[in-house]
Amino acid sequence: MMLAKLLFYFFALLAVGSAVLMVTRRNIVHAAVFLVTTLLATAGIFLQLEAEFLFVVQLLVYAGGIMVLFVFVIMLVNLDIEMRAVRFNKQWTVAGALAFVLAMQVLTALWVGRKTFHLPAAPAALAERNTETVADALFSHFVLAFEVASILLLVAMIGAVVMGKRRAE
Amino acid sequence: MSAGNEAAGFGTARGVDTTVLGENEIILNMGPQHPSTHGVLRIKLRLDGERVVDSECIIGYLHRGVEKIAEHRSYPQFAPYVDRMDYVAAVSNGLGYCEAVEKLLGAEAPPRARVVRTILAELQRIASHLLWLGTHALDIGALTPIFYSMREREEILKIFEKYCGARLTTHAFRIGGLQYETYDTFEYDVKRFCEALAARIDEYETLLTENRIWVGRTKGVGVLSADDAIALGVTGPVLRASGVQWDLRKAQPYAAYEQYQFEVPTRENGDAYDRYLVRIAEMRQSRLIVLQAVEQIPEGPIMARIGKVLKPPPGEVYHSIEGPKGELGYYIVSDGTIQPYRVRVRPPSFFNLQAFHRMARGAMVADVVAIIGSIDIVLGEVDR
Amino acid sequence: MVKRGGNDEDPPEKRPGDESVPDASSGASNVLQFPTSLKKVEPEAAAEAAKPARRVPGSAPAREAPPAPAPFDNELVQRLRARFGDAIGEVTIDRKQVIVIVDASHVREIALACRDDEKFEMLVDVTAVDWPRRERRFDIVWNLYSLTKNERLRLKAHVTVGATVPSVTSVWVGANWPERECFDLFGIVFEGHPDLRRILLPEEWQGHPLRKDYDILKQDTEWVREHLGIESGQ
Amino acid sequence: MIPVSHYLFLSLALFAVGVVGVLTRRNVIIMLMSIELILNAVNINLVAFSRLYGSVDGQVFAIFVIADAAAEAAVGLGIILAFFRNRKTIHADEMDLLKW
Amino acid sequence: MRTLLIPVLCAVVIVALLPLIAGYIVLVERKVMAHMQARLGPMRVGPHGLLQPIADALKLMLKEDVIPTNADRLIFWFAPVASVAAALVAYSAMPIGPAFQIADLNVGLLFIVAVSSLGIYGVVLGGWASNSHYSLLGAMRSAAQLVSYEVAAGLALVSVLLLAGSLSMKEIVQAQLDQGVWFVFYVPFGFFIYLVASIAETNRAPFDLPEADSEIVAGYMTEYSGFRWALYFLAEYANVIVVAGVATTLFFGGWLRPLTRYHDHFPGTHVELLDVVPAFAMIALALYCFRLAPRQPLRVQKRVMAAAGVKCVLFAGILFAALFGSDAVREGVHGAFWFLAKVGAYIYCFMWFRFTFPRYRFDQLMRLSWQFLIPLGLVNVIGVAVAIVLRERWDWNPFFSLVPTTIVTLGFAAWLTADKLELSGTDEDIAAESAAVLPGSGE
Repeated sequence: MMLAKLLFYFFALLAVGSAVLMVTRRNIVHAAVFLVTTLLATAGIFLQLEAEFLFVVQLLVYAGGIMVLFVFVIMLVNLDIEMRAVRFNKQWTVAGALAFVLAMQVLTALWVGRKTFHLPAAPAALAERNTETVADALFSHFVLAFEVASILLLVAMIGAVVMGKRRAE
Repeated sequence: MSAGNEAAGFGTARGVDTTVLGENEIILNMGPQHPSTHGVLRIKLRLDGERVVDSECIIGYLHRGVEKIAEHRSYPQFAPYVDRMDYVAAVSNGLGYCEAVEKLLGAEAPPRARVVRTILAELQRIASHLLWLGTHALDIGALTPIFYSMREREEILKIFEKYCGARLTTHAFRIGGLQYETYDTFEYDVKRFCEALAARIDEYETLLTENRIWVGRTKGVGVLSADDAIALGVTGPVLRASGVQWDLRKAQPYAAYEQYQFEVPTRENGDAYDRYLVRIAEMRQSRLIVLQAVEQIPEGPIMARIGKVLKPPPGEVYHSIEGPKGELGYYIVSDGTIQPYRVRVRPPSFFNLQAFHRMARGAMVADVVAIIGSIDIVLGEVDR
Repeated sequence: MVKRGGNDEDPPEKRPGDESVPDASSGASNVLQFPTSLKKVEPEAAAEAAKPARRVPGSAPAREAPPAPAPFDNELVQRLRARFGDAIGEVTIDRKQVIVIVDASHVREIALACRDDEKFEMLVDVTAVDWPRRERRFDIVWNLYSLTKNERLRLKAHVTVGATVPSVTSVWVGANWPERECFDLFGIVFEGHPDLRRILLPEEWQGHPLRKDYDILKQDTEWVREHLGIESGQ
Repeated sequence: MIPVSHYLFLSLALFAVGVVGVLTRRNVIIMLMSIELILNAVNINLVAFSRLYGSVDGQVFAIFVIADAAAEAAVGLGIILAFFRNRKTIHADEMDLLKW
Repeated sequence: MRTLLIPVLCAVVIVALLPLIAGYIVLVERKVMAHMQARLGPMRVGPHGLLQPIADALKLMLKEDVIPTNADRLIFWFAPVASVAAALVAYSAMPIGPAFQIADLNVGLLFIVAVSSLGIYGVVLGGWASNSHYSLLGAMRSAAQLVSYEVAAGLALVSVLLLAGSLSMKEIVQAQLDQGVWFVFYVPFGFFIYLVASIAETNRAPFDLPEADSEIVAGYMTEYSGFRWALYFLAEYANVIVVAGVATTLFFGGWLRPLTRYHDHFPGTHVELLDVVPAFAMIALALYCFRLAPRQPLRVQKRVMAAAGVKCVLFAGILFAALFGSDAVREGVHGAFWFLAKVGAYIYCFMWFRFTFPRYRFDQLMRLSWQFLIPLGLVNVIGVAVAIVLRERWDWNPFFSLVPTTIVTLGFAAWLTADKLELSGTDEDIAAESAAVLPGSGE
């Protein structure tokens, strides 16, 4: 189990570290690369949690799809201006303070309850046939939500096409 | 002809405006070192994504001042220089120059010389078209045809080599005729080559003519209407692909062309695909001409009596031939001395390349390559 | 006119606008269907018969009088004279090629008339010749070709240094590059040209190489030093 | 065995970083990416709890969240592109018109 | 820790051998290309150029490492590494025979697809970091192309997943063994779509637009040289092997030999006739090498050629000996042989296409994917699903149920090609597009 722990802390550090870098980088492409790293590290954590299917979905959809879209758009917009502009907006102190307070609150809550949750050994069915279990849940219990999600995606796609389309004067 | 009225709407090639760029627009410099600009052409493209909004050809990287050099050489001395202009069709260049000077002198090459000139010039046309075919296909991404066409071109170059000792810049002709008699197996070599060629051209056509991708890449690409072509001074296969049936070999025959039966292939659409078909058909016609010519090469001398020192009487002459790329003209002014007073070369590629701007409007980057390939330019000739 | 060997028998060059021989192609209205050799050779059947006799194998045709420019007149010339008067100067024929001297300032109108009325649809070439000893130093040469009539015509104008010549780019778009080349190599300024810049030489180059007083000693060594980083050999 | 709280700490850290990014950066694309980060932090929670309770529902929800993130990214980037075309900027504080 | 030993060993072997294998695939490609083009190809380094890949690798490593002045150094460095890493990680779920597999993931196929889709970062970021317009154009082309063709490839894979009922690579092969037929015969259209999409995804001709040398010089690789360039090259060939491996596993029965169900034992043994074929093929290859060896001009070359022959004999010996080992050994060794042979055949097809076809234009490429392959893929998936329902519900013979759906798909494809897939676009299209782009062209 040593290995599992090691993996978790490695991925956790990687995720947080690159998340911080992502928020602070001036260059958007660097930021995007660090976000991809965060996402990959998260995928690793999913794998470590034995959510294999989600791991692959994270890789395929998040890292392989959404972030490619981001990178693509970043290349379309002009970066030169951005490199010279001010990185943070004016309310960064306020925002920082707010975030800090929020974090402290949750941290306290977590600290208080740190002993309550312990991960049990995974149920055999979940670990062995993760894909099938997820699929069963998705297509039986959550089938309505699933369909709604598909319609959401369709609408988003149409919206994106309309937005991205060149205005024909 | 309404070219004049259209001329205004042409958007005559100005320099590409690089200062004000629209959304998503970039300026792309293609060349002067680029795999498919056939030498040292530089094209400044203003792109909207992959689409060409504006283009400008920047030439002159190979300018050697050939016309200036001519003014300091005697007439025969200048002859080798013309080979260096369209260096893939040196024989045609030499033919045009020799005939122009002969015209200036009022002399004429004997019939045997003229027939041999015709044979070599037509072989050179085939060689030039073969080279064009290979490189054009390579530009469009077909890797294989160039090796086949080079194989056939090699045969032609071997014939040149046997005839005059040089393969590329041949200097095969002399003013007034030929320096060399044909070698012993000349007829046999030429005939054997021509007989093999028909099947070989079929082979290229199997690879390309009906290939879906090839048709997709060339059909409707770089369209040039007949009116535009004429107004732009475009000549040769590019003009004929636009539907103008005009070939100097028929219109104003020179060398021995009036003796031979051949057709002038034309197409109507004026796109890259039609230019391809026209050149392929031209190779077949050239093969027929060579076969007719080599069948009966007249006996007789190969040099006219023009004297050792050439001093054309003062005056001027314009003589043009149908080079592989179009009308190749020489405008020579004599002041009665042994050196030409002025030699102006009318290079076909120069004028054909001018039409690029017209063809490239609204094309995509990949089409630019197909269009350059289909014009068939040689920068040595454009820049001189 | 000088009679010579058969190769120069091609009819078009020797009779621009010559109506005495009915040209089969002159009636053709469709430019695109250019009459090919069969039609053209037809009026020449008689001349064709005489050809072999003149082409004696084994000997070059005896040189007659050396070719030289001679005055020339025909209907085309008369029409042009009638329309443009003094703007049309001397008309000569040299080696069966007609040369019309025109006034440089009227060249655009003449070109337009040549293109539209006389059917010289194609501008083959624009070039210049430098005669430094003459007062009007440059000859500007326009080589025209008629697809309809299969004839060539050469317009020529004498201009002084510094004089501007109207550009014919509005008549033939194809005049763009050759005019730029003339500007580049001779320094002739074409008025009304959309984009008169150097074309073959670098933008910053000094001097115009095809002028007779320009030679290798006068080349722009400054430019060579600056851009190529080498000392010119001269 | 790693306590679940560790996953929650991790999730919290990512969430906080994401919030800071959204609130402080001027660049709209980075703001959008920070939102992705926040959603990602939520996913970690969901999966960790799914593991804790031995139920797959959390993972299913994570999948929905990912689908949602995809939709959001598509529309968001579409808006950014359209905005960039019109205003030549991707800074949030310069988005001061509701209509253009 | 023992459980980790074999996977780690396999991983090390793959990482160590892959550059060599990629190098030799390049050599084979050059040789095949040369012979298709009436020439010889590499002949100088070693007999028939056998040592050429090693010379090339040495040369690339010793070349100067050039980084453009205004390049983004971090990303310029990172991009090729990302490319190779993505390609190599994909091998971890690839079963090379029943015995050699690093990890039999329950979502193996999805994993391979997901990881190889990450390789796009290497291309896009490399193109962006080079700070060159050619590179950027190549990167954009690549991103758009990969995203488009991933959809088509995914649809092709779905048709197989429906038949196999699993995402595990091993189980997919097992399904083909159980059903007694390679899936390529069940879903020929799925295979066709995957073939086209896989060529496009690996950026090979006729879809090599991201690196189209005649248009954008070398695309995203324009500014790369030396070792970094070699990494891109390695990634490209590693990806080719990955897609070939996926196609083999999904459509050609993976490590199964042809006619798996046909048993014809030699009298008295459990050795089957077809199992002897690999060994004999190797011996034939060895004999060919030995025949060529004395004809080599130099003594060194003679020896290298003879060594190649000896190596083939060695392989033959292993293959033959494996016949008499335990079942696991026999299946492991022979499975690996068949798997690699099928992968090789698939890669050969790639080469063949490359030398035959011209290159697509970008809009044509997109049109092919979105207007032809994806609709076809959808119809194909529906067809397969219907066939499976027929089979499961009404107990139809699988072939009878799949033949009509294939015919329907064929009809749909014909309809698509007839009027939808106009590669060059109609005149109105072009006019409209030009009018949208060109200022003042519509006066």
